[in-house]
Amino acid sequence: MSSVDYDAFRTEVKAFLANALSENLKEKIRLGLPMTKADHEEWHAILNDKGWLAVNWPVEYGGTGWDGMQRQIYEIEACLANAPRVVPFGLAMMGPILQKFGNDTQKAYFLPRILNGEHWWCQGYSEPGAGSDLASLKTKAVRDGDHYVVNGQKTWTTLAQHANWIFCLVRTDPNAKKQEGISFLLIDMTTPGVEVRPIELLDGDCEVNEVWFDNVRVPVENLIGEENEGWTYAKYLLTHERTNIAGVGFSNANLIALKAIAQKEQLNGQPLADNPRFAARMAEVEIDLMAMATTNLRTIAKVASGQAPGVESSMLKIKGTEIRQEIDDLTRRAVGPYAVPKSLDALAEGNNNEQIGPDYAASASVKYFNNRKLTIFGGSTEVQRSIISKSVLGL
Amino acid sequence: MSSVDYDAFRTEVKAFLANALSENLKEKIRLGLPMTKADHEEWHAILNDKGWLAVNWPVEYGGTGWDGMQRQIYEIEACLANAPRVVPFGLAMMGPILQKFGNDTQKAYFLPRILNGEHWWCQGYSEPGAGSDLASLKTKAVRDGDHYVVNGQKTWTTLAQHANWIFCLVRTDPNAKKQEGISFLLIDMTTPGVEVRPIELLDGDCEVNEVWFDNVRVPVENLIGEENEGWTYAKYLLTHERTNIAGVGFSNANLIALKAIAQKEQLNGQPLADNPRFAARMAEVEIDLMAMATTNLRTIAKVASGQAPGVESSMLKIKGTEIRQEIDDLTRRAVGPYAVPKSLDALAEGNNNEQIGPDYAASASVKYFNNRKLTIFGGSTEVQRSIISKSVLGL
Amino acid sequence: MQFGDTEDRRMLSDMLRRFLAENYANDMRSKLAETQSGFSAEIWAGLAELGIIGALFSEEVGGFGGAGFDISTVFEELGRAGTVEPLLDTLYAGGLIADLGDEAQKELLAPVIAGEKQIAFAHGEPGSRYDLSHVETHAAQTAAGFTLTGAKSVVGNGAAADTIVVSARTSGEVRDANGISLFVVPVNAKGLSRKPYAKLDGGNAAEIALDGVEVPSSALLGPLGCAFDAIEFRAASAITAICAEALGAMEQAKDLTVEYLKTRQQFGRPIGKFQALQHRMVEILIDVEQARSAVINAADHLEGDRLTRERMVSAAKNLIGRTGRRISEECVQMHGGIGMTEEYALSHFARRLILIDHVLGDADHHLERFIALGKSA
Amino acid sequence: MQFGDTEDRRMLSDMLRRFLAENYANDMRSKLAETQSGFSAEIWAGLAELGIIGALFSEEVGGFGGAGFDISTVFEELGRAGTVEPLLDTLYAGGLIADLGDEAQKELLAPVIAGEKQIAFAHGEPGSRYDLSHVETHAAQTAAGFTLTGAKSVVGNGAAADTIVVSARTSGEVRDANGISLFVVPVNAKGLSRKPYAKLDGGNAAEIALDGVEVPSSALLGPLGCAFDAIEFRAASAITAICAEALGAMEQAKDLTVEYLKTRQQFGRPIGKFQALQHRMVEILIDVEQARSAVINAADHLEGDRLTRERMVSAAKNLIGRTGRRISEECVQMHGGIGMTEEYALSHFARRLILIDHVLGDADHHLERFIALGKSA
Repeated sequence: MSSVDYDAFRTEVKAFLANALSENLKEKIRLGLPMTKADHEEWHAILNDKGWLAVNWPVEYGGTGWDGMQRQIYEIEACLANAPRVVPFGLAMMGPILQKFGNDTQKAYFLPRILNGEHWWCQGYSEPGAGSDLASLKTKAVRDGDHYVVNGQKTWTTLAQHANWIFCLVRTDPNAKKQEGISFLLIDMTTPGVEVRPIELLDGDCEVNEVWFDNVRVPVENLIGEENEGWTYAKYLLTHERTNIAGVGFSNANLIALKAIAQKEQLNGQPLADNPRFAARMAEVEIDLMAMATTNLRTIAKVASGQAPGVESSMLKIKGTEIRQEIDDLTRRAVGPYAVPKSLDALAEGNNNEQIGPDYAASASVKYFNNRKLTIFGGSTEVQRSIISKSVLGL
Repeated sequence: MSSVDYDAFRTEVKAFLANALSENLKEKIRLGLPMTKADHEEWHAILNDKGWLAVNWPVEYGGTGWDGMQRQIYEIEACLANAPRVVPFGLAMMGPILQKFGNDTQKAYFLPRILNGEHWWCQGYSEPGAGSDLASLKTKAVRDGDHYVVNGQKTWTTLAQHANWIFCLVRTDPNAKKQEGISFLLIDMTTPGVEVRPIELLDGDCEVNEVWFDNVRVPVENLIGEENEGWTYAKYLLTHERTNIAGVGFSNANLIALKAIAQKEQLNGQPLADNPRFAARMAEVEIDLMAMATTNLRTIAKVASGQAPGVESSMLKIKGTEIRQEIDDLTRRAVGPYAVPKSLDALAEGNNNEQIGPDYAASASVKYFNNRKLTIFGGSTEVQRSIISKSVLGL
Repeated sequence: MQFGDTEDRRMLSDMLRRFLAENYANDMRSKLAETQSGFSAEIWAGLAELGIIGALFSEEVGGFGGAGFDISTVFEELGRAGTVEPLLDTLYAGGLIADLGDEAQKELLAPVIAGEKQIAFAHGEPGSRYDLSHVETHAAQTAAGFTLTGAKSVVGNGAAADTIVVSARTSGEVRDANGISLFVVPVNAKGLSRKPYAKLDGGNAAEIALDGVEVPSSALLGPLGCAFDAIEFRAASAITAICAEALGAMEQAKDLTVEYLKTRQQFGRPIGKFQALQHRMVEILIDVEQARSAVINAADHLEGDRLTRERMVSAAKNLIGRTGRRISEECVQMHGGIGMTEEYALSHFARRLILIDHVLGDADHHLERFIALGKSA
Repeated sequence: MQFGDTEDRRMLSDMLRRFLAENYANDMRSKLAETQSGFSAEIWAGLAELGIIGALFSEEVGGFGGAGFDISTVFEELGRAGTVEPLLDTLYAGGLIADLGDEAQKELLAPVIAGEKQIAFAHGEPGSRYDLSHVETHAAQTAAGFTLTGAKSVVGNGAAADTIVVSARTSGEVRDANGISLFVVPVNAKGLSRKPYAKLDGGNAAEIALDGVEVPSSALLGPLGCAFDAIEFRAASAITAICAEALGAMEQAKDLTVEYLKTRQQFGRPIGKFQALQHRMVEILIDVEQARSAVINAADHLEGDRLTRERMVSAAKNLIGRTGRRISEECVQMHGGIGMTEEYALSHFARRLILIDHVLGDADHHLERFIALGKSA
């Protein structure tokens, strides 16, 4: 790992980002405006051209082959530059699973299409009755000749409205207990019987969806690995080092943005940033973030030395989302009365309302509300605590 | 309740306290010095002469007959005047239980002796293996003629070193489950076989003890109520309105003392009280206390109107001890480096060491450490939470 | 030790609770959010008819209440039902007219109490944050009256109001308490323009530009340059009201969450059987009881001396801000994803509890104010 | 990304851990508390023999270490074992002599490193709280040297020290950074009197009165009036050390608590099976890992540029102060009564974690310092 010149790498990343990002994308991210499908696709294509789309894939599959430190540097710089996040479902989730558990045909077919954008993936794990508890997974797949017939419902499916493929956990053995009898199936969402229904969240945003399956016929070739072994593959992502679970890049960029807002907001004729209590809160979260960035690097170093992480992921998820939410909370508080207007609509494309209050205030509340999900989705804080309690503490 | 002139009552209380308290007692309480047995006895005798020792006993038994508001007023004024607390085991615990469940002989014999100080009571509930969990109570009492023979061990017995009587929960039916098969027994601690051993706590203080019973013969007349029904009587104190469970008087007086310390301590040439963050912490706890004082009065009003409290006691215990600990914590923090010396010893009677640092600093750490017990003893915060969860929330 | 709990108020509360339970459905709010006013005209008429608007005003101006506990009683129920109707703005603006108005101005209140007219108080400005004395908007005296120039921001009910009480400076520096005057201005006054919008938690507001708005001398509400005390007092009423509303919202959020914990199954049993969630739920319960006491303290002292009143009011707003956030976040977290969905009622209460902290001063503002008031005690 | 974890340091750490595990029993601490020095002469000699004191100093002055990670490695183990020996004071006072001393003064360090002599740094004063530049003690220049007058408070190891480094002002105002000088003073100097006492968490300290103490010119340590930078740097070393010690204490407190949760039975099962306690235990684990990273950050930058070093050091002391309190209180609470008893080891760690916040600046002090340093960045 020590052979890489990280300073030179950082310079290269900065230069690329300064060049590659359009004003439109940067401005949307800065203001917290919703990204369209075209926005995402534009950015993915730029990264793919540069060869930087798949930061955690090995070079042989078209990835960057970066080490952990490089990934952290890239992540921090990309967030600071207001680059859009890379949609993780194909790149950070489906890709690694295919690389680890897919057969050669699957790898050859799917991996390039993740990179070139032909396939947009979404994740079908959660169900209305089974959030953290996969034992009660109900969506079932019944073998019928060389197809599975899938019936059931997934929920909390992020960005399913843009996706044309979904990777699903489905029950193939109805008699098996707990996490057994579950298979990992790839489903073309253009197949008849697949329906996507949006869920409106408390921030007014529609990022998540329900996905319904009504007698959807899926070729058996789309099974990953062995039938009834799906949980093993899904679990791999939980213990395998996940890109960016700590969210150091987001927190770092958001904290810098918060500090700028606190300089602009006035309190009794002084910048809010000089209010001792507000300054103290910003400083405490900065101190927590400085420590967590090092915890993140320690974990990366551990993985690089060949040890499996595991529980570190859970700890970084808990602390990382806590820090992100704290920064979002302070940002909401910083904008004062301008947290109240539903003002993001006014700024959005194709809407010619004028802006209400300072532009940085527009997304403050919405982002705060939206990011309450950080401690719920992707394995809630409570679930992570139980994992750690069991595996590290032995309780 | 509305017939009482509370302002006049407050004036009377203030006048009495100003007169009755010796300089020695006031100074000891102010400095947080340990109270001797003689100190306690002195104060109890003064109160008993005035007829104000048993604040929550009815007049017929020699109590004040005060209503809840009067008790809160008295409590606040007594704490402000640096009066010692009344040792609760006889007056607040044994007394009410005797009045409710004792037979006439027991009442006639024991109640006057609580008031005149002949009997000093302590409480024998906890055991090494049974803190919050009385089902595993092991101290046993076996009937032998007109005596019970008691064997076992109690622990966390506060001020047992001064006591000559102990009220105990003992197992009389070894086959009964859970909280059944337990009896409520009064034991003369001068009986052969009773031994008291001090437990040193992390503040260096020796307030709590182990009490050992080795074939201790207790006359059957000393049984309260029915055999095997002891838990019913003990439980009564938990649901019955307890004096001072919210600790409004302590918190109020301690907060005022804290504010005075924060005025004296200097930070960068300014009083610590003017440091915005320290001032904010003091203000937040004051606000919490103002609300809790009203919650306390609401509970008192509810009881006065004939409703049983119950869960309110648990809520007041949780919040009240949290507030007291927060004030203790701020006081410790306020004194800065002078929290470190073991300086209370230097101030204690018969010790001619000079004082180290300002006198208000001497007890700050010790009090902080000692009062960690507030959320542990008398039904820990965790136990109270479980009680509330079950009884109010139905979870 | 009545804590304002009289027979009359119990009846008022029962009546209002019943009315809202019968007429206020959760899906109504999202429909209302699409309208210009953001609230329901039918509900408004119903509230007027029940005397709820009147309960906020004294008999002297045609109401039948107006005391601190009347206000807290009404708003607790509004909060419990999650209403988005502009009663807060009506209380705030209407209270100023009631306190300072001459006979002619007070007549404006009759149609307000009857539910026929809408009013608002335009006081906050782009740079004022939560400071009540920060007024840059300027009123220049003319032969015929005054000319108002300035900008007002996040004016609650500003989009729906027919009449707006506007604060403007007639003397002094930007953050002086002295020199602030009030004016009663019809929304169609020349030079007054509005940018209306919806609030994230329902109802409407507006940015208001005053570009040389000419008003007659009769528009002046109360004595020239001396409006601050009245504004402070009515802010205290409004804060008491919004704290009581928050209390109601907390109770509702708590009840929804307890219910959810009892019914939602995971790992083969209701999640309410998990001790970690039980203990957190108890903390919420304790927070709610603390909030209730804080509201009682504020309501109880609303008619008392200024210093005690303001300390109690700032104490309440601080405590409600802190506990409101905790309850909002914890209830959503304990629900999981469902707690974030628009169609489930909790999301409204969670949002409302957070945004209440952004109205009439947040927890930080009122803590600093409480400290400052303590020094002048 | 080595995080200071070299083969040599791993050996040092293993050796020290083994030595303390074999020689440091919990009941020893309460016996030591009765002695004048409050610590064990045997352990001290053992530490010297193992080279632990030497590990805190560079080779130049006769040690074999002295880098940030050497210090953190040693102190983490001291913290884990709950030692009360005065290594912190030795590092602080000895470091100043190493950095500023002339050849003659540096010779004082050999018997210190060999464990034969005790030193202390008398810097804090009754009014200084945590401010390093607050020095009222005055040094008047005389023909033969200097006359020191003033009072020093809570001088760690002040009761046991043979030699004391004393800070005194030779120019400037009370809280000026400029004008502070250091002097090496033997404890038997005329006019120096000590009030020795035990510390609540073990070891000794003293109040020191300087009543016209005459010292020769050769007592001056470093250049006249310019000691502040060296004090700040050595305070940074000492803070890194005490943070690492806190980390070790946290680990021990955590391990004791996990063990207790596994063995203590209540309601028919180990209390570690109760989810509410499990989840709180996990928060402790996360706090410990955050503390570990903060210590690494401080140690890693101890030899770096001043601004980054001081920011990292203040960040660490703040984070350690916050998490130390939480861990101390939570571990005691989860133990219940037993956690408060003197005979059970946890009580020592709980007390130490709290009182560490009162040494070399508490969490508040360092947070404000971190903010101020950020402005000058």
